Amino acid sequence: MTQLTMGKALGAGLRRAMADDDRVIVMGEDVGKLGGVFRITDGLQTEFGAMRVIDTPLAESGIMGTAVGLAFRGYRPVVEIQFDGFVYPAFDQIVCQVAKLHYRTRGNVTMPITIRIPWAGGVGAAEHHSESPEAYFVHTSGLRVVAVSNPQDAYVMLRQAIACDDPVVFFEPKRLYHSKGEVDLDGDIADAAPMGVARVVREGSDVTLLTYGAQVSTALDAALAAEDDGISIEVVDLRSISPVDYTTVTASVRKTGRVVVTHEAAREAGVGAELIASITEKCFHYLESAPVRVTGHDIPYPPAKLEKHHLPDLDRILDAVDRVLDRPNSLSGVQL
Amino acid sequence: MTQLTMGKALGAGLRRAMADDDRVIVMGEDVGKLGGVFRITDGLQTEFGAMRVIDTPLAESGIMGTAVGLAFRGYRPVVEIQFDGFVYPAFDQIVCQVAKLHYRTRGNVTMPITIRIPWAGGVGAAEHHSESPEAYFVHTSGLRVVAVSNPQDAYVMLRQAIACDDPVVFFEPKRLYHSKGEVDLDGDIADAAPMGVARVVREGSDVTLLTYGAQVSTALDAALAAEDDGISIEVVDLRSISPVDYTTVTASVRKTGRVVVTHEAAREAGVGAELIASITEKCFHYLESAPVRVTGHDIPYPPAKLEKHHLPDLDRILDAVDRVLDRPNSLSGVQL
Amino acid sequence: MTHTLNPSVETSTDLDDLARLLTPDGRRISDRQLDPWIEDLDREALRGLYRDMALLRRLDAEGVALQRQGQLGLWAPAQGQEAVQIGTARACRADDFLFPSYRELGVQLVRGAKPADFILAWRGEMHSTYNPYELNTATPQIIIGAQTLHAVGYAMGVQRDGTDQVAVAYFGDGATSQGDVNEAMVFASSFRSPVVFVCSNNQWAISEPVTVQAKYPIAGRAPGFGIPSLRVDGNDVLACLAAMRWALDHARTGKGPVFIEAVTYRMGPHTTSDDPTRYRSADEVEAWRRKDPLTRLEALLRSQDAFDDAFAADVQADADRFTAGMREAALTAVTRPAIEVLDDVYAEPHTGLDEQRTRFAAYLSGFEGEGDAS
Amino acid sequence: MTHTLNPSVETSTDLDDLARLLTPDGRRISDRQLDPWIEDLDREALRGLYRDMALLRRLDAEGVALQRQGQLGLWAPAQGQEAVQIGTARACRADDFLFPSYRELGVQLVRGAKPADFILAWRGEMHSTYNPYELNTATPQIIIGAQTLHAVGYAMGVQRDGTDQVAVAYFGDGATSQGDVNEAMVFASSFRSPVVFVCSNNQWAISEPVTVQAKYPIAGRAPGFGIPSLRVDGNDVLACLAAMRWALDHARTGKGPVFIEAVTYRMGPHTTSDDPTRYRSADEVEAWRRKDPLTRLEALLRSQDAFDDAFAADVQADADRFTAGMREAALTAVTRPAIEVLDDVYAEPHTGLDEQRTRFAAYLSGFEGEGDAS
Ligand SMILES: Cc1ncc(C[n+]2csc(CCOP(=O)(O)OP(=O)(O)O)c2C)c(N)n1
Ligand SMILES: Cc1ncc(C[n+]2csc(CCOP(=O)(O)OP(=O)(O)O)c2C)c(N)n1
Ligand SMILES: [Mg+2]
Ligand SMILES: [Mg+2]
Repeated sequence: MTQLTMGKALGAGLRRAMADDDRVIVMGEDVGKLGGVFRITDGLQTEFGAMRVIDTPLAESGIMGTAVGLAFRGYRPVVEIQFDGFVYPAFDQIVCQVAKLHYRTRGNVTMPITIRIPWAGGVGAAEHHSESPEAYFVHTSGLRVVAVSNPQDAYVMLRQAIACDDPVVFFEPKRLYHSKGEVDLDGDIADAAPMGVARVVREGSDVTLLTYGAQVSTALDAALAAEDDGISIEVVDLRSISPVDYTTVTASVRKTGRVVVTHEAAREAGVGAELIASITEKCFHYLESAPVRVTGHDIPYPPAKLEKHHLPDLDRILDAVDRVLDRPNSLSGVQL
Repeated sequence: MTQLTMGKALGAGLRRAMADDDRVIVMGEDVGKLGGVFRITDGLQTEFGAMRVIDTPLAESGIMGTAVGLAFRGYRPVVEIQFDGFVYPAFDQIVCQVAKLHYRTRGNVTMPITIRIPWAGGVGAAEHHSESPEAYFVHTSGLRVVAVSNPQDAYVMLRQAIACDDPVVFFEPKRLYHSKGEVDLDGDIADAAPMGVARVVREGSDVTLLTYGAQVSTALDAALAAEDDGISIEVVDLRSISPVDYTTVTASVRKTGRVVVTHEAAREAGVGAELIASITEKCFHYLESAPVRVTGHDIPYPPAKLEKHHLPDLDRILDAVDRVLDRPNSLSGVQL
Repeated sequence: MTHTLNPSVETSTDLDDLARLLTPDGRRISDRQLDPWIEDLDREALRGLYRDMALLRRLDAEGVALQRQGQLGLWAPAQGQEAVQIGTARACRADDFLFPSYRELGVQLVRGAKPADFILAWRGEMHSTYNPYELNTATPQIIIGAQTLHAVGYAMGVQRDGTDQVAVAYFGDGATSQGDVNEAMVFASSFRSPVVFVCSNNQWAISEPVTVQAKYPIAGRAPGFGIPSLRVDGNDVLACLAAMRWALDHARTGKGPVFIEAVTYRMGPHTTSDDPTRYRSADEVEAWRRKDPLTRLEALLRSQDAFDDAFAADVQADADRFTAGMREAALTAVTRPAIEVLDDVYAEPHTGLDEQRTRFAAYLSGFEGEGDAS
Repeated sequence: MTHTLNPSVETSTDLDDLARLLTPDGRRISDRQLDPWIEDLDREALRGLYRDMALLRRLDAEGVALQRQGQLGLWAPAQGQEAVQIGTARACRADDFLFPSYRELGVQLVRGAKPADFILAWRGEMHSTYNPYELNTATPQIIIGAQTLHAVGYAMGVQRDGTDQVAVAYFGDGATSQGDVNEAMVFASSFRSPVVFVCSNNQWAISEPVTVQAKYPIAGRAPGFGIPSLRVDGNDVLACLAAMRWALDHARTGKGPVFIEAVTYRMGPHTTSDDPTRYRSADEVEAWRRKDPLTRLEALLRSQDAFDDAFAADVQADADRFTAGMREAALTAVTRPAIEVLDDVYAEPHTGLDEQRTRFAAYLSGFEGEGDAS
């Protein structure tokens, strides 16, 4: 085991994937000499050359569209979108081409493209640099969507995503790039848990708290705080947000009977909505109270100084926990 | 009252809005001489001239981005996206500009842009011509999203959307363009129900069936069929899918205690997910069974000959009604 | 390019400033730069080009007819564009990879598409028919311009393989306005990728004349991106073939991308759903009919005594066989069972979709025997 | 443009092929076409240009300093680009509408932005500060290239109003690769809209040299779209002013859009988060320092005895006042209360957000007195 930041773990995952398979190509803005604005691809161009680590022109649709062409030719492009808010110019290529080509060609053409997206807020950034666009991709049939929450998953799941014959949108919480953890650099990805599997990161019996990405650590903090109040929270790191591992999720919900979902993205038609709708359907008779969402507000991402009021934090999660437990909470007595 | 097809009603609404306010500009591909591929803008260029009815170059981002500029200059652009599947190249301008500019400028700049989208399937079309992308816009804070289901609403809601100072994504079910209905051409839009209000199109007591767009008539058919079985279905035409009129929706659910939601779009993180999550939260103690979704599958839109297996139809809705009523249905006994 | 305050920008498309080898009345004229590229063309080769074009015209007419008869959902006619489609596609090597748009029926034909391939997609049975890797030709693209980037990416892959295939991006005049097409030129230029852009400027994008997209010859745009371009008579199959051979050679030998604007005309409606009388004059169409690609090649062949009744009958028989195959494919088409709408979404197992399959199968089983839902 | 097999496409940017009025060492040279546009410039006007550029340089340095001190989240330095920003913005009329990118601090300054305007957005207090309609200048755009379409749309609006304002689109060399920028040229050309494109080619897009975006001078791209273009020394404020006046006049008098490529250099890092030593040499930066826009104008002024200690002191005092205002704005900034994150999403009442406001207000009220959550 090696102690690595998530950023370094991602870089190591890329390096390993490139070494294992010479059809793996890294491409994006500034991924070469600079090593990406977050230095995730640092050193890769020196090691693998400019033919495999491509500084592209500044055009996201161009990046995605040429990645499709490379995939047509049998390559496995790993595309870096510089920031979450810059994925939209590539949306058409992602939705109409990347997601649909396998279906369109009845399986003749595969699109093993990994779309890496430095993701979400909490880093005091300028507008468009803190977005949580995952629901757009979750709603897009033909894509797989994962989000990592720790260096070990970052290292393994990135390699699994690259090895997957389907397109994978791979969300990397920017705010965790510098957080450290133990990474097993030698393991085989086939031996690790598949990227589609959720993980119970803390067991509990009163409430199931579902989340993914950087919110996992906030959720763990909340669970710890709740313990003092005698509340036992089970925290599930979804890891894959499309498809969701409902085997793990429903097992937890059937045990606790109470659900809180938290994510940074806006609430309306977000991932939380899907989770609650599916859970309600699958576990209706186990539910003892209405599942509650703790999410970003339905607003454009606010200026940096105000983002702390937008992002779900420990207090808001605990308030929601009180709600699902029918304890006094901020909405007690509020007529909606 | 005048008998009009929905297509003609939309045209009449546009004509009226242009006559009422000379800042209203119609723009898009083929909207001029041709009158649009669906003839919705037929005659408008002859009547209002090429300065107000603009045949644009073939570039959706360009159309949307120049509409933003026109709005900056005080115009009220009504943009036609030729087909649902061609809105994605404009996604960046919609998400990052149209939806965010009012927030970004703290209210100094308004974006009274109406984005008309001929929408959804059931017309035997080629790939990309039958998409239901509404959830993408519902998830995008800063936009309003409406869907019409009959000529009268088409006429009134289009004018309301154009008069609204916020951007409105306006979905027009292609399959209803030729369906007829009575339209009051003289009414004042201020006297009509606001576009944000849902309508109970059929009262019932056993099940609430929520839908919008072309599915409204399928839902009514289902309600009629269910009646023979002694089941009383209340059908709600949401009309506005963002924001949803939860006053109307929750009143119905509290009455019936059982909910089916139906839409053509894919299920995962779709509008139905949001509806069920919100309803569960707002009406948990009234629910007698798990709300059920009847939606398109989580697949790219299939080839025309197979679309009938993708689109929710009467049988699939009735099957879901059986489910929420805990009657025998297709999933009885299926372990999931 | 130097700095200037008064660049000489043309403001109209001069339709006669074209590279050409065959006049509208069928005379072979010389073009110093193009001539060398078709020196090898003998009588049989010329007859082969005619045969292809005639077959394309017939299959196109058959498609329109089948659509009218309710056998197809839609058809996008290629009539008038036979020369550019056949000429450029014939210039390609079998291992070059072509990315056509929905209208490039002739490209698919040359690449080996079978009668059924022209039927099953437009009929709505499947989104695509042939396996792209068997014809080295992508499924025709419907999203305007998107395929140009795929071609560039494919060409970037060829560069990485160190081989000498060329990727070809086909698109229309309207497509040149799309961001994607311009980004494709940027990427191709920056990476000097072996790709040929073939723009069939058929004067119309549905109801919009090319002047809505460009107030100047389209071929003039590529050099600004560092890409050599050529404006060719798109109704002259010899010029199209020669230009494409030059372009492919340029790309194949590491000199980078090339842009060809083939000036042609969409004789028919945009699609069978379109009514072009709403936006263009019969005179315009008539004027273009006099530039027909088939009649001019026929005239050349006749002048060489290479076109006689036997040849005409043979071509006709070929076409009859092909169109009979199309009709047959339409009439015998079997729509796939309902459950298959869920096939091929993912290449690997997917828990979400697998669950939906279980549910849908359970649902469908309720109809068994009814023969309706499958 | 005619058809050609061998277009003369330059494959490198010849940095010396530029319109110029002031040499790097401060000599005024003549350019037949540009000269007439600055005939009116007297001593005071020249000193005014210097004053603006010096102020811009100071405020830029202050921004960097404040960021280092933790007062700002980020800063995108304009150092080196003073001439193009000041020269082009000074050429505009107050009622022209400008669409800058994040780096055009000088444009905002000329348009009347106050010290606080440079602070509050980069500090993260608000996405934008001034009311765009008060300065006739849009909020600086962060999405690369998006604003070019806004400028064209605005110009289309001007055409509909029948008035004579011009819209100006500012963007960088990297932006030229974006689809949006190319679509903006298409629309502007097709509609002959009164818009001026100002591309500040500062040689870098973060770590990517301009050669990744273009293998040829950027100004060469516009003529292909039917748009006259001009390549100007972007470190020469006189040339920038003159070129922009010409361009504005062209657009204002109904002759359509114009494209200006100003060749300049980003002396600093991309932003305060960037480390340019990772990708470019100190020599390159040094070479550009010798082309500094301020020193060359100072040399010209000195040669005209128009630059003395008193003037220098006065400029300095101006800058001191301005930067003091910036510091003041940073130190006195009050973050808005939590509930305001929900303000201004919609222009009209919105039931969904109103409900969220009720909930959030209820939630926040639980912290009242704690002084933390608001
Ligand atoms: C992104 C996108 N926008 C709009 C359309 C609708 N559409 C289909 S064909 C067409 C015109 C295309 O014109 P052109 O590129 O000249 O090709 P042609 O049809 O003339 O062969 C349009 C607007 C589309 N298919 N894709
Ligand atoms: C759509 C989009 N993609 C990527 C970025 C990230 N980004 C910010 S600035 C920049 C480089 C811009 O270069 P250029 O256009 O030359 O302007 P400059 O920074 O040199 O002024 C990039 C890639 C962005 N802001 N928007
Ligand atoms: Mg065309
Ligand atoms: Mg730059």
